[in-house]
Amino acid sequence: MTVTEIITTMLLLASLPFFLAGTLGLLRFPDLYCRLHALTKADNLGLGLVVLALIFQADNVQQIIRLLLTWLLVLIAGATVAHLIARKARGDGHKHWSRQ
Amino acid sequence: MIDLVLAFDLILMTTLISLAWLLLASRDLFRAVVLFIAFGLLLALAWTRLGAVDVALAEAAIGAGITGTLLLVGLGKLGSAERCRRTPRPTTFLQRLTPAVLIGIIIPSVTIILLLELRQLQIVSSGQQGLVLSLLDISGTDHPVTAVLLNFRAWDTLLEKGVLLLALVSIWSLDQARPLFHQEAPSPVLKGLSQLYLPILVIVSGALLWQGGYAPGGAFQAGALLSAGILLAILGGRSLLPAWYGMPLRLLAGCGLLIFILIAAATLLAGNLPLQYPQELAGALILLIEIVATVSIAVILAAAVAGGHPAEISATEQQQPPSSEGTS
Amino acid sequence: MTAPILYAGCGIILFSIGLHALLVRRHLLRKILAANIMGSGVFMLFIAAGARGEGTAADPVPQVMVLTGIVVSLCFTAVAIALAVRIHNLTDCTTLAVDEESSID
Amino acid sequence: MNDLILLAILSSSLLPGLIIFTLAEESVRLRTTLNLTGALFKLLFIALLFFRVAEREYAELRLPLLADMELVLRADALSMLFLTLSAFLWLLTTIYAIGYLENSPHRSRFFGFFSLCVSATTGIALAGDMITFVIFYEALTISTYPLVVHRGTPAALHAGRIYLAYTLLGGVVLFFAAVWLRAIAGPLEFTPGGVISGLDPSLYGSLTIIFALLVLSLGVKAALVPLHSWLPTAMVAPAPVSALLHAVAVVKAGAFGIVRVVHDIYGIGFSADLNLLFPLSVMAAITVLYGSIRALAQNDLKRRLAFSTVSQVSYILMGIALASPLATIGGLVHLVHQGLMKITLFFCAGNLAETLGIHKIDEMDGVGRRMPWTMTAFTVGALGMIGVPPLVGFISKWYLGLGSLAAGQPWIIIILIASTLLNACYFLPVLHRIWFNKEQQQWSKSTLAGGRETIWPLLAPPLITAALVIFFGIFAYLFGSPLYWVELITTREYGL
Amino acid sequence: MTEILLGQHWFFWMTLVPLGAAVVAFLIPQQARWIGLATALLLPFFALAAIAATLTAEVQPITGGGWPTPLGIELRRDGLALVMLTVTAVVGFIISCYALGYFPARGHHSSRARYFWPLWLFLWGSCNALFVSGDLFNLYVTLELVTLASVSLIALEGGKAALTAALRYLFIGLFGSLAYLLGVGIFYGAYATVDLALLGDIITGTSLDHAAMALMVAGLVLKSALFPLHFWLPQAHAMAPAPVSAVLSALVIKCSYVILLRLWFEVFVSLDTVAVGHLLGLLGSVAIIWGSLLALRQERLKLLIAYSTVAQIGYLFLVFPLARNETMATAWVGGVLLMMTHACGKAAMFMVAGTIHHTAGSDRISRLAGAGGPIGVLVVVFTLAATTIIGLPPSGGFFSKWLFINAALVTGQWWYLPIILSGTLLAAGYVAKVLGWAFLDVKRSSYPVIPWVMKWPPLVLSVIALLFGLIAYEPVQIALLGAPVSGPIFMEAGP
Repeated sequence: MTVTEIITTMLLLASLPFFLAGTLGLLRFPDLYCRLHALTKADNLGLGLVVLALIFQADNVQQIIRLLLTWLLVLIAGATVAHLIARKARGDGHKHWSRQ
Repeated sequence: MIDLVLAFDLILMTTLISLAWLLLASRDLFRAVVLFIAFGLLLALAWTRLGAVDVALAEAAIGAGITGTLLLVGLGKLGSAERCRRTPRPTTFLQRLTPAVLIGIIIPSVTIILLLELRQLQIVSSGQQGLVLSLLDISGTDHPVTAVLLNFRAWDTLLEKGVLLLALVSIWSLDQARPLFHQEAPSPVLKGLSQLYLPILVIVSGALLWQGGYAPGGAFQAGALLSAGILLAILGGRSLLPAWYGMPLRLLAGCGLLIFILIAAATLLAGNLPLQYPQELAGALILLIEIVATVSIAVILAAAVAGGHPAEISATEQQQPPSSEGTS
Repeated sequence: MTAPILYAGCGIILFSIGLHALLVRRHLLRKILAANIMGSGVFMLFIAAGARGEGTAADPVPQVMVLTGIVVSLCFTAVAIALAVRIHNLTDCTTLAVDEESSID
Repeated sequence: MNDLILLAILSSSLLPGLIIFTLAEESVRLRTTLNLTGALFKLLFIALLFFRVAEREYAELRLPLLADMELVLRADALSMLFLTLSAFLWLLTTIYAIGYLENSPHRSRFFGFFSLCVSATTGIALAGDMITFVIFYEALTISTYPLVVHRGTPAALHAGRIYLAYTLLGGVVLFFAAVWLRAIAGPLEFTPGGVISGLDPSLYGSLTIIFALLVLSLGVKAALVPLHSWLPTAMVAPAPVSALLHAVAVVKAGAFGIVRVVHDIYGIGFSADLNLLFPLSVMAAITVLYGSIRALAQNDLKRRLAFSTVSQVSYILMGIALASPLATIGGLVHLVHQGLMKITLFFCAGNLAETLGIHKIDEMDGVGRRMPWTMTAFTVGALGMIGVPPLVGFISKWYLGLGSLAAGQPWIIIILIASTLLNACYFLPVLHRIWFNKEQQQWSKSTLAGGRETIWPLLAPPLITAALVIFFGIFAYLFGSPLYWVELITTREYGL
Repeated sequence: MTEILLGQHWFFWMTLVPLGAAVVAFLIPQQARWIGLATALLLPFFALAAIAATLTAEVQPITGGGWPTPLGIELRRDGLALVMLTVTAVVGFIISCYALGYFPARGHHSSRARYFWPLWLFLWGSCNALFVSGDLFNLYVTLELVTLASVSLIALEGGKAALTAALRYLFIGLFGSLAYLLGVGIFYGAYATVDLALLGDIITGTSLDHAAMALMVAGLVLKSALFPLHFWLPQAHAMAPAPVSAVLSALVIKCSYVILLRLWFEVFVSLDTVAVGHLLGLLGSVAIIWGSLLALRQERLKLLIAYSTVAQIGYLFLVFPLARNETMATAWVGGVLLMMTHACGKAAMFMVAGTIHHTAGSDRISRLAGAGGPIGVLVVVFTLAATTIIGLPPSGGFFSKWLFINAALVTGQWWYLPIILSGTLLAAGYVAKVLGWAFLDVKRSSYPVIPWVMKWPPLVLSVIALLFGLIAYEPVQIALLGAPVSGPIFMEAGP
């Protein structure tokens, strides 16, 4: 195993908890807004780590740029979608969760 | 390592099968559709594992993306509840027996027989890849899949373009497209996103199209991406000028098949066999077909999501363009 | 036993699951999903058939067939959904319920 | 060597028929012209052919249907007999029908199918092999159905259903038998002396079954007991239809088919060897007696005539089944003679119904004074049926009797005598009523010029046929007379 | 000049032209009718040219793009393809004429007319593409095109029953073609080719091959609506607009049957097909009896005709058990003959039913009561067309039944004889039922005027159906060009 491979593995492993946390949050959080929060934040970071991991495997700069671009686009799209869902939910009158 | 790969394959297959079962058995149709999209993405993974990168791209873009959008839109219109079940009629013994027999006995036993027989699938050392590679030089393109798609088996592809256009004609013949929700003005964030994404999607689809000449990619994938862009633009509040609803839209949708047919006719008129391109023109012809097809595919797919023929121009000029809500 | 053969088997199982659901499920959208799963199963068999052979590139011919097949099944899905929606608009039904002798006049 | 004259004969009735379908109901004159022109042309063509066939110069037309299968039209002596009969009677019946159906609805349809029916009969007469025969035989079934149900009443439709049920069942059996025979014996060209005598003896069992199937299926149209019941039911049809059905087209087609099978497929000698003919003669004898007995009990004039037909047609079969030259002459000549007599009777019955509204026999008291000419013709026909010399009926029976003696089956004579007595029993009382009883009711006086009993188109045809009944009875041996021609056929068939 | 004309690949033009016309008709909806009519006028001539070209040149198949066969798509120009193309051209021409009257340019149905033409031209082109294809996967694509076009055409009627029938047909079609495709996939897996001829040469007959065969046969049988998989057909065929019903019964059903015919006689010959043949024969026999009995019970003309199609499909499937070694040609020719003649007859019958529906507002059989006058010609058309369904001479149905009985006698499968014969009688029964109403003499309110294109073109077709037996010699000779069977058509049984 070369150094880059080790780094890649480490970064990939590091991304796992984020995904796990995001998924758990999606499943277990009490209301829609919390779930959205868990999903986007965790996934964005997780994906960032994956992209970072893959950058170490890239052959040339072009590929690195492409990977980064992917991350960027996903970030924007994720944020927008989360915004849209939240907006729609509020429009439909979803109540915020509060401890009673 | 081999075993690890095999284990990965097995996990993938198990996941696919259980996903399929779960989504079909799921009571909530929204969940089923979301699972179906996940299924499509995992399927793309499986295609990659089997060395079919083109198919994986197409599956992700078309199988999961567009089909998923279609299903979601359809779900929005249909609703999840099963309405109008067939009222139970007095049935004879035979009638009651048939479905039970079919489902309970035939399907599992046929499956098992097929699975057992499948072991005999001879491991032929090669399929037609040798033949394809040996003819690749004169095919006009460097990517084997594109060569097969647009030259060796171009007749299939022509007909498949026909299927696409036919589907559009069918959808248009059924109903007029109507906006699903008369919602308030789209969110400025969405507008911004669509403004940002549209150029990117156009560029990427162009790149994919070009890439089809030497690497995985091509008209389908590019077309699917472009149609996603169109849908996004519509979501972002852009609309087609009503003047475009008529001939221009139809021309855009029909040009893919039309060009292909014209080329086929030209090969015949030139005294060649059907779809036998002159060798020096092959590359150019393939590129031409691909470019036109991309546009055509994009328009057809976007129109299919809109789900109906455009409003008559004279009738209601202020009518909103077909819009959809893929992500609600 | 090699992976392609396993995938082929997986394809057949997917086909059967889809077929089962196509016959049993009533909701039109579920039927459409089922047909898509069936199709995926068949395509998996094709791709698996093209992926055999060690060391050589995958056979592009079945891949092309599957590309065609995916588009065809997409078209069927689109038309089926459009039909289902139309039926829903007319009758408010989401199943294939129809009294057999419904009037022609 | 294709002879287009055969095609001309066929299309001389087919084309007018097809054109008539497209005509409007009102274009009476055009329709009449077409009909008569067709009928006259047909007679002309037949006359041209007549002399050729008399000189043993047969006309033939072949048209490939599938590989190894041909449509064969051929005019031999037997064809000419049936052909001339049908063409001539078609002409008369057409004239009659024009008068009979004046001002009734659906005439285009009627005359169209009428012409198709005659074309099918022509085809049957000209058929040169079994396949061609089957084709035209089934065509006859279809084209007659609309005629039977022409009136459109529930009774007519009922009769039509029964007619179709019987004839189609017969047709299917015939079809099957023909395919089977074709599969065993190869092409089935009608050849004097038969085509299958050279087959392997192990096939004789199958051949016997096929023969039974053929006779039974053809027997449906020939109204063999017990397959006859459609015939009396079909009497609801208009009089011209009954006349043509009974005298020429349907019933005779069945009988003609049996003649073809016995003579030209199996061959008389071969069928006698297989012991196929005796059962046939027994069936024919039973039919002769049964028909006569049933006729006694009928009060409806047309039904009585119908049962009389059942009985008389089997004379033909009896003659064939006896397998001696004289009997064959008797049988075949009866094909023509019965046609002439029976059509006379039906024309007369139609006149009674059309002019005076008489349908039942007990309404006929003294009708001879109101319609003397019609009733004279009726009397001639009835006496001919009984077999009074020198009318044509006598000639047939004479030859049949001689033939039965020659064939060593004298029991036939008893049948003949019994049948003659029965004929007398059901016809003589009618004649007595007509001429000697006092009229019971007051019929409206004729409004026609000169006090004529009815219009010419209705009167002329029965008078002509009645005259022929007398003429051919007296001048039986004239060149071209039925008897002369039948002797020609028999000579060729037996190779004498 | 003649060289150039004969050198053209007319059979391929016959697929390209309707497809191209479909696109143009879609682009210019205002002119769709005339584009459709022009295409319909052109195609019969193309068919004649294709026949002439094949008769003068050789029948060798060519491939798309000229690539060698495992790779290129084989295109057939054999007899079967030619006769099916020709029959489709003739029937399609008549149906197009009829549709001109059925879908008037003005009125409240004009939007249907606008979509009818592109869909119908698509269907036509894809049927033609199917007939000339010699490649299993290409056959799949064409089959799907045919199905999709048929579904849309059924749905064109617009009522809920028609839409439901269309959607059911779509699911059935998908199921059938996916089962077929699974079989194709297995064959590709085993032999790495989807070419019919190549596959026929190298197939070895393992049990996997048999499994693939079973899948393909099952899929195609479903698509051709053999009993007990016919349940979708009567609704679909009866609910569709009349020209569409005519197309469906006359041509679309034949598409999957043609594929099956090609497979059975070219690919499956080295497999053990006797048991499957008997199964198909059994199902066909039940279909004949069951379909005819149900047809007898129908009160609606279109349903009656649709059930009659179920019965006729039963006859078509008798080909498979009856085609033994010595009777290959007999059964094959019988099947092809029946396909051709049934196409003409059934199309004419559906058009008659459509005209009655169109003008009388209902297709109840009782509506025919006293059908003289303006619709008298319809009864004539119906009767003439029905002769081939019953199997009366001189129709083609008569000769195909002749051949079937011949084959059954020669191969000793006598149990098919009562089936064939009773099917004939039952068919006569349901036709007589219709005719009985037509001849019933009642006073009836007058019918509206029927456009002439809805009256006379069906007559032409029914006359063809009636006289097909007399003109069958040439078509059968053409069908036998390059056919997988040879030998005498009429077999003689030994003692």
